[in-house]
Amino acid sequence: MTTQHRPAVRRRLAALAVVAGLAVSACGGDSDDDTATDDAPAQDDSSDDGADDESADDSGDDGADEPADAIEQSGEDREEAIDVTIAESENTDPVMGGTLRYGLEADGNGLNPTASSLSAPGLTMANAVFDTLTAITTDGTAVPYLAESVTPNDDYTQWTLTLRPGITFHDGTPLDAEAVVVNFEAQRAHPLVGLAVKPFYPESGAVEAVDELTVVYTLLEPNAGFPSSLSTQLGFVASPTWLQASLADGTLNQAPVGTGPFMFESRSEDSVTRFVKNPDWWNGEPYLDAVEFLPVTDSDARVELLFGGELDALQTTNQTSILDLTEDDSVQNVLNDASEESFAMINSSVPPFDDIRARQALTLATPVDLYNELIALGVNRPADQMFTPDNPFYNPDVVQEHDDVPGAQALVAEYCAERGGDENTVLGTTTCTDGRINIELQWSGPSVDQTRIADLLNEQWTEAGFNVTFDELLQDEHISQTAFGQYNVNTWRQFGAENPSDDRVWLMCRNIGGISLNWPRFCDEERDAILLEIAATPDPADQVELWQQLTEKINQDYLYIFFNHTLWDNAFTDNVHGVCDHKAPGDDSITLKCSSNGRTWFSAVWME
Amino acid sequence: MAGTGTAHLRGGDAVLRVEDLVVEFPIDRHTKVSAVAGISFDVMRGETLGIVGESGCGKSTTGRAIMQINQPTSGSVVFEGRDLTSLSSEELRAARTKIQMIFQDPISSLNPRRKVRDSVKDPLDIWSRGTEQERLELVDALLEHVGIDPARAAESRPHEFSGGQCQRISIARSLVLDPTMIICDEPVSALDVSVQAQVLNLLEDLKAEYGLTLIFIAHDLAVVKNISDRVAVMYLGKLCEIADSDDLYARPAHPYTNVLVESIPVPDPDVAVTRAAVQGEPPSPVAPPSGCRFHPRCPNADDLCATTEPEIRSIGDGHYVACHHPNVTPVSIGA
Amino acid sequence: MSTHLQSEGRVPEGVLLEVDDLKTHFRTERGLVRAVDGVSFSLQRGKALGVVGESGSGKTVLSRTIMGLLPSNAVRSGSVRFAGQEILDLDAKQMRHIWGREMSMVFQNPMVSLNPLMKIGKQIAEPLQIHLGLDNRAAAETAERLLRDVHIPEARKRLDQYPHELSGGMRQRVMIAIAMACGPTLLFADEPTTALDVTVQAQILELIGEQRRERNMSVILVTHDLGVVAGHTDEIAVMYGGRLVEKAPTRELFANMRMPYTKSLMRSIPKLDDPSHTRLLTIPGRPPDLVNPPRGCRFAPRCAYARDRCHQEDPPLVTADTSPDHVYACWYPVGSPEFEARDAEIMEQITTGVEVGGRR
Amino acid sequence: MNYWLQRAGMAVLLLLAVSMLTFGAMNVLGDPLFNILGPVSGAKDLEGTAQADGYALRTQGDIPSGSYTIVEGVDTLDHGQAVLVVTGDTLPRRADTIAGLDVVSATGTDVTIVGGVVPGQFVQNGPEPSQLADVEAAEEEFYLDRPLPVRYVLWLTDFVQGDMGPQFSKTGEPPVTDLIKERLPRSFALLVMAQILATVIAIPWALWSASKANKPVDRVSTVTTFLIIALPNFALGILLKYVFAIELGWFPQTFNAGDPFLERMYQLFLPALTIALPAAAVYQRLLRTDLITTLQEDFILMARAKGVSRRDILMKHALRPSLFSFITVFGINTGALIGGALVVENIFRVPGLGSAIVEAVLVEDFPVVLAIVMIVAFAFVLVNIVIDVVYTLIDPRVRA
Amino acid sequence: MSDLPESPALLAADVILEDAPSESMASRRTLGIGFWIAVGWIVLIVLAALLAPYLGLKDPDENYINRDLGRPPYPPSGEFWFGSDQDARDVFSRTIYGARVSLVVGFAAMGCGMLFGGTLGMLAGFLRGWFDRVISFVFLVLLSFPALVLAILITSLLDRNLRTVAGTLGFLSIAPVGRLARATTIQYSEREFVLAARTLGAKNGRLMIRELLPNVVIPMGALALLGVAVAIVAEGALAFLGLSVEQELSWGKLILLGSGTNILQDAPWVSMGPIFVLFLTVLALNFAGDRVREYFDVRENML
Repeated sequence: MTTQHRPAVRRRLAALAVVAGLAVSACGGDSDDDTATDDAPAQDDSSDDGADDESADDSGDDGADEPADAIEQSGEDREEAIDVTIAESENTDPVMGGTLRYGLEADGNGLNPTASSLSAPGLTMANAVFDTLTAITTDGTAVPYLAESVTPNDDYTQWTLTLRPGITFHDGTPLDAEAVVVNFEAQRAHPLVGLAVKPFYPESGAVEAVDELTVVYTLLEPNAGFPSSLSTQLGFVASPTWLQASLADGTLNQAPVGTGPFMFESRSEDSVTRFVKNPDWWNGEPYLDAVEFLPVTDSDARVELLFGGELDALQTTNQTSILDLTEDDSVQNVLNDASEESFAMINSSVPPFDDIRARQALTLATPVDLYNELIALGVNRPADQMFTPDNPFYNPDVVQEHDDVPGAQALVAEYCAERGGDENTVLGTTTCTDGRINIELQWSGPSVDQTRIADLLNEQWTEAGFNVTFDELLQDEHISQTAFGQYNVNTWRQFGAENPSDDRVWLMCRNIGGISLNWPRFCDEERDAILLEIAATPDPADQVELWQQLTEKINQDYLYIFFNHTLWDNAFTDNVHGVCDHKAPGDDSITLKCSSNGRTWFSAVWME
Repeated sequence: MAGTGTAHLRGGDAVLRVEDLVVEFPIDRHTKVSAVAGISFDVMRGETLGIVGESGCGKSTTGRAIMQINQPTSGSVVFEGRDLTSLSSEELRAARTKIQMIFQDPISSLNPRRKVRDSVKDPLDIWSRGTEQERLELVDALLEHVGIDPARAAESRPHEFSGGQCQRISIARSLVLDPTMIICDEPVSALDVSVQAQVLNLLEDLKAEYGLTLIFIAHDLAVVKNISDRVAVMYLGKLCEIADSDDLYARPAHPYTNVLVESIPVPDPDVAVTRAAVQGEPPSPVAPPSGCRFHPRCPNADDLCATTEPEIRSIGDGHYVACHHPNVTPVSIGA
Repeated sequence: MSTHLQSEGRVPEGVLLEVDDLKTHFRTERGLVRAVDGVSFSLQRGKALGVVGESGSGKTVLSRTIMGLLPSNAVRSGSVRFAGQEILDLDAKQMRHIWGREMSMVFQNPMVSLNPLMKIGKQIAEPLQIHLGLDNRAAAETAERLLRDVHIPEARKRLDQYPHELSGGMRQRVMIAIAMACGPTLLFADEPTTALDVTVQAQILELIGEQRRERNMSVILVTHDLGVVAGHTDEIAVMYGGRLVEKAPTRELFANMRMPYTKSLMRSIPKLDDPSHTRLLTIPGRPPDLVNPPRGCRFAPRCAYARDRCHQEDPPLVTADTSPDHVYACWYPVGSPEFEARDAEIMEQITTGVEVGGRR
Repeated sequence: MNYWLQRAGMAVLLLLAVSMLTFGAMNVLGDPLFNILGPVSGAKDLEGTAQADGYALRTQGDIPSGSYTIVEGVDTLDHGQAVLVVTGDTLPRRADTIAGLDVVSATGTDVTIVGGVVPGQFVQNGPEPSQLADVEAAEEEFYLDRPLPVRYVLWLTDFVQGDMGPQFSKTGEPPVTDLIKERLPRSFALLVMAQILATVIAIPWALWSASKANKPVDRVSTVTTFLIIALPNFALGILLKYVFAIELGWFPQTFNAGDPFLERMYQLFLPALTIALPAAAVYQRLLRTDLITTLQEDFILMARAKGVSRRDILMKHALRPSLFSFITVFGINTGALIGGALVVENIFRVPGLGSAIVEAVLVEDFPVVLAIVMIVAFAFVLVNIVIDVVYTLIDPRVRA
Repeated sequence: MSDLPESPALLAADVILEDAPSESMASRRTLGIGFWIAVGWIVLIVLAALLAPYLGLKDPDENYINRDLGRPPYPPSGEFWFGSDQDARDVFSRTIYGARVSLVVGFAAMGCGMLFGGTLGMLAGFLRGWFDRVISFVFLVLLSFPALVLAILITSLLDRNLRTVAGTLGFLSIAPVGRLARATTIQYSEREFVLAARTLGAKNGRLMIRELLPNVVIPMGALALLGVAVAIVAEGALAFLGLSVEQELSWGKLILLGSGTNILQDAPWVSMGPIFVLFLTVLALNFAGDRVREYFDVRENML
């Protein structure tokens, strides 16, 4: 119609589309590549980031929660150990100059932290151009980054954040309290991103600028771990000028303006995005002249390009690639499996899985060992819960049942006898036919590896008494169907926030709705209470007991059939240095984490 | 020349009477070719009318227009008292059984995928004549008659026969419905000379035997003369001359007929080869010359010929010509 | 080798072409097709030889064999001496110097014998450039002159036209112009008028005769039409089943036909002089299968005059008593008592119409 | 001239028909509103209650054939579970205009609807019908409130003005036009390269084969074409990738749009070859057959009789008249090659139109699908018109 | 007037006379051993697909992990004829089972195309006039979509089960089949034998069924064989894009599963097995179709 009001309409449409886009962010790197996604049941990594962050973490900044950090541990505790090369700086002096070419597993569909769904690739790119308000150190603590300080009130319901003075955005806009507020409100107003923000903040007065550099956050409930949430997507601060402009012109989402060590230069979707050095970066001049990001969806090809010298760095979760990369001496690998878990997820809101017997039957029927042998190639550590064994919150007593076909058959028979006539609204059939439960398995495709996983699961599920219908959907639709509860069981990947308390956004009753982030749509007030209590507990040591209760509950609810801990590999050629020399501003004794859910940082990187 | 006029039409027992037949084919939206531009003739019962002319003169189109294969643009085709152009398709279907047609390419006029005897029997099946047994007997008798072994015909397809044999089979097929008239469109021009004689003789014999009326269309004047009682000469869609065949060849009145006759190479070295009797080639029927269509090539032509189309008129003895300056003085009829 | 053949002296008067026991066989999966099976004759410079026969008689294969324009599955044997030079063993490369320059050919259908996508001028110029090495300009001028020679009006304009813009007769004239371009001494005209209307046919035959006389060229006119050869040749060779069955000077042949085949052929043609409804003589059956030709005389199975001997023994070519140049291959030729006796019966039958439709 | 006008008219007609068919199929078989607003599954999720204009809609039984009852008030709704029938905001008013819906009884606020599919169901989060604004915006943007023919005309008007609209999926960005601008050059380069390769391979091969017709080498080459043609392009692509990219490492395995032009062309070689080889085999067979037919024409014999050399006969006399079926098929084949490109882009991971349309089709992103289908159809029509022109250039007979 | 050859031998001579060597007569006159080998293969593969469950093959979905062989994929061996895939499933039995969908789709699609396309094409070619113009235009419209794009479009809008995939491909084959049927019909309906039958009083129905159909059916039959091959390939392409029948094996899907760079590098047999069988089947169909066409073409020419 009239072109005049078009932009507005588009914006709204865009907003709606992002609901589907939650998916995008949720599934992250999976995108269109078969091989890249091998291991990952629908990847969910990045949106966690986005979402986690927003879920306010009460558990206190100074709280010493120690989420498993990968680099050192991952090698040792793995059942089948992989050689791990630790990227560590030698004692040579950094050299200025050079362009780092970084192979991403996919391209993001936008680089606006308040609107785009940033998955591992998007977050990695964002790390170049934006800075977060806080950052996570190697021991898992959140420290101020763009912020000078973050301090709570007594009950952790209110946090006061002071910004570092004198910082400007690349477009010259000064970084002030108002900018932070604008960013927060943009996120909360966003139909997708807002989903993870809204439930934890009051409708008004959530964030207020007290003076030019001071912002006060007011939470609905105590969250002692709040600062860690400012280290991810929510913590990125974009130029308010640019945010304003991008509302009118959606294409600006592709040309981000932040405060980061590198400035946006050019971006061609699906080919290359280039950032150049910001010589006036507030935390010192970066070493590299430029960083280029190249999405190469085929993991093998990405590895080939790295070996061939076309790339200097890459990210992957593909087991074959990881095996290749770790075998090669000329490659430095930063490995981390503390982040996400791969699992099959069950929708408890639709029969038959509203009945725990059906869920348990499916869990019993699942060939977890075979999965880890064939699909994961033994590279990943098998998982029974969301924590790796080296995590202090790990509950050794939680052992997920699996590969018990007779047990499953018995439960199926029992269920069908009793509730076989209910309607499975996803399939539009009765829940049982001839004593077998009808279910639909959904995944994001087309993907060879996802298909293999489906075949593998189907084989034993069928044996155990399930009639499995396949539903392969494009990622966007897969996620939206999941968000709307239109699935029986799917393959998925999530959890693993730096502060596990941030993962509550996936678990709480309040996150169930038309669009649910609580994908299984399982509401348990008791569980919510535990989560709130964890958030209110500042000392991680005091949280252990609570976490163990929680993992136990999760295990007994049969909502997630855990396969393994996703292993991220960020690989660098041996002429790249300083990847893990990322220090807290103003205090070189504090080293920041250099790998989290596949993302790495660039300000300390230099090349020979 | 240009055969407008109907002076040459005879009354009496005409089996077929064609009047002012015009057949036009559209080339594109604006132009059309008049392949046949208003010709008239009649054929008496038991008579053989030969139609000769060079390629593109409209002789085949005339034959097809009589059969209503090519819909005439105007004019009438009165066969046994009924105007075929005005019949409904069902009436036409029935009427056509009385006229049959034989085509130039003997092999392509038989269905390559059907046994030859079945093709011959087909008309009987269509019209459900007699019992199956009677049909077969009739077909076999006819095949025998045209010199084809019925047993072989029963199990062979057209490609297993020679051209001459196929032409006989076609003839047999055209006879099964006991037609009054057969239109032969260049029936021998695809055949070798030795075979040509076989077919010509066969046609003569069958004509006598079945009391057929024939229209024989060909470009070979000698062949036409041999078989015809009366011959019509066509040029560019018009009728030039029509006369009894012996008379026509003995006294060609139209300059074009004369040219045709003189152009025929005679298999006798003692006959002096004259200079080519005419230069040039027939013009395109899309843009025919004005007046008499032959005038640009005619040795007798004058200004009149270029502007006025000649009427057909008699030069005596049933000999008619459409020419302002015929080689033989016309007799004046009536006045 | 060919170079000396085209040397300045050109071809001397006298015998231009000598063909001796020429055989052309085609290897096919049905077996060997003996398309030309032992043909011998000679041709004087400036003379016109008519080769007459029905389809499959080998007349076309004969002319192409002499010319050397055969497909790869053809096997030739015997001898073809052109201007005293054996040319049968020349390969295509060597023959190229002869083609167009010493011998050329006019084909049956002018509609398809000119390259539809090439301008007339270029097609005429091509042999001039190949053989005489003329440059474009000279070739164009010569081409124009050639077109005038074959009586094509507006010759210059025609050079820039494409074949489809010309009528059939014009095209055949162009073909003749191309064939004449390098002044060959031998012209093969393979059914040059079959595809043309009768009025145009006369013009073309006249043109070929005119060119022959002007250039003192030999012509081999291949046709099925006895009428065509009667007026335009010096000699006639009649072929049947791959063999030469009768050959004589034109006048002699028509006056004293010896071969019953020639005679029958003559009698089966309707003639203008005969009155309407004249009963035609028919030749029953069909031409012989060249893979398995009949024993004895190849015409015997169809010959109304054949006797036992004809089915057993192959008649040799013998010279007629009427003329030393008249040869024929028949045991019981026209004029022999055996022939005459049978002929009387046949004529009787024809006039009474007993024989209907020539059974097989 | 007249002819070209007619030709152009025909082309326009064809494009209209193609667009109508595609547009119609997508609007009738698919559900645009559903696809714009993305999130919702098919009819099955309508089970439950819905609220609109103060009415609530309760579904009964299987949706497509089931009945719905509009019940009064929103109080029957579960919190956060509301199901909004998008067109339902006007359902009571417009029920009779909704295709396939039959209002059986409407007493007071209680309306029972039997049969039909309710288009554009939308599950909404939270009790406030805030999405209604978006629905209306979408209806306006995509003219969904208009009848189908009007919608088509409006869409077409925008389209011919170069406005292909926003994408349905993702964030609506970039606009389809931008997406096309980004993807088209790659696919175009791929196809052009493939056709050039195919031609460059096919013509000399056919000439060589025809000149050796039925000799052993020709037979071998005929068998080769057979083998190539029998290998589907996805299989051929995999084979080529395996041999040349993986085993021999001569070519990269994937396309990288960031590289310089020449590099990209080099990366496109294998995909182009995958498309080109079967095409070349088809062209070769056609051309060889036509050449052999042409070589049997009298005018070739005539040329030989003139003394033209074998080589010149092939090149100057035989080739040009033999090109017609090749050229025709070259044009027709463009369509098939675009289909092939779709698969091949997938194997070699070239982000072109092929992958774009596969993705778009999967999420039913109609503006993108429509745009690509139209581009493809346009290309097809254009190529065939160009081929007509080439005809007239080659064949003077057509010019007349 | 041209001389008409009257005996096969003469014809041979005439054919030979034409300058360029023609196709070997031997290979054209008979269908040849190659044809029967091709037909044999097609029969074999059809039987194997039909009888797959009774052939004692390995379960195509079972993971036959064999610790002695190390980590799958296992190379071809006595145990795994075509090797195994990454999940230790037997590629050979998967290929045989995959034939079922591929063949059903191939034959069903072509059958559908022949039935509708053939009928429409024949009607259009026979009736001409406006009907022909409309049908021809519809064919043209359908043909100006790249077939695969259209297939994707339709399959995406419908459920992807065996019926819709076969139906879609069948729908797509209507236009090409119809065009050929129309062209052949026109070619034959201008032959004199059709005219002759018409003048003998045959009605349209009879003309179409008795005179035209037998002539049109033969080239169509040859086309049908080629068409089955095309449909099988098209299904493969759809499967390769993940758009064919869900949850069932087909050759395209098997090839897709073995086509990742990694698996291609480590275990080419996973894709090569199905590629090989698909290739042979398509080759056999193409070859048989081509032979049939050539065989009848020659007989046609002999008329």
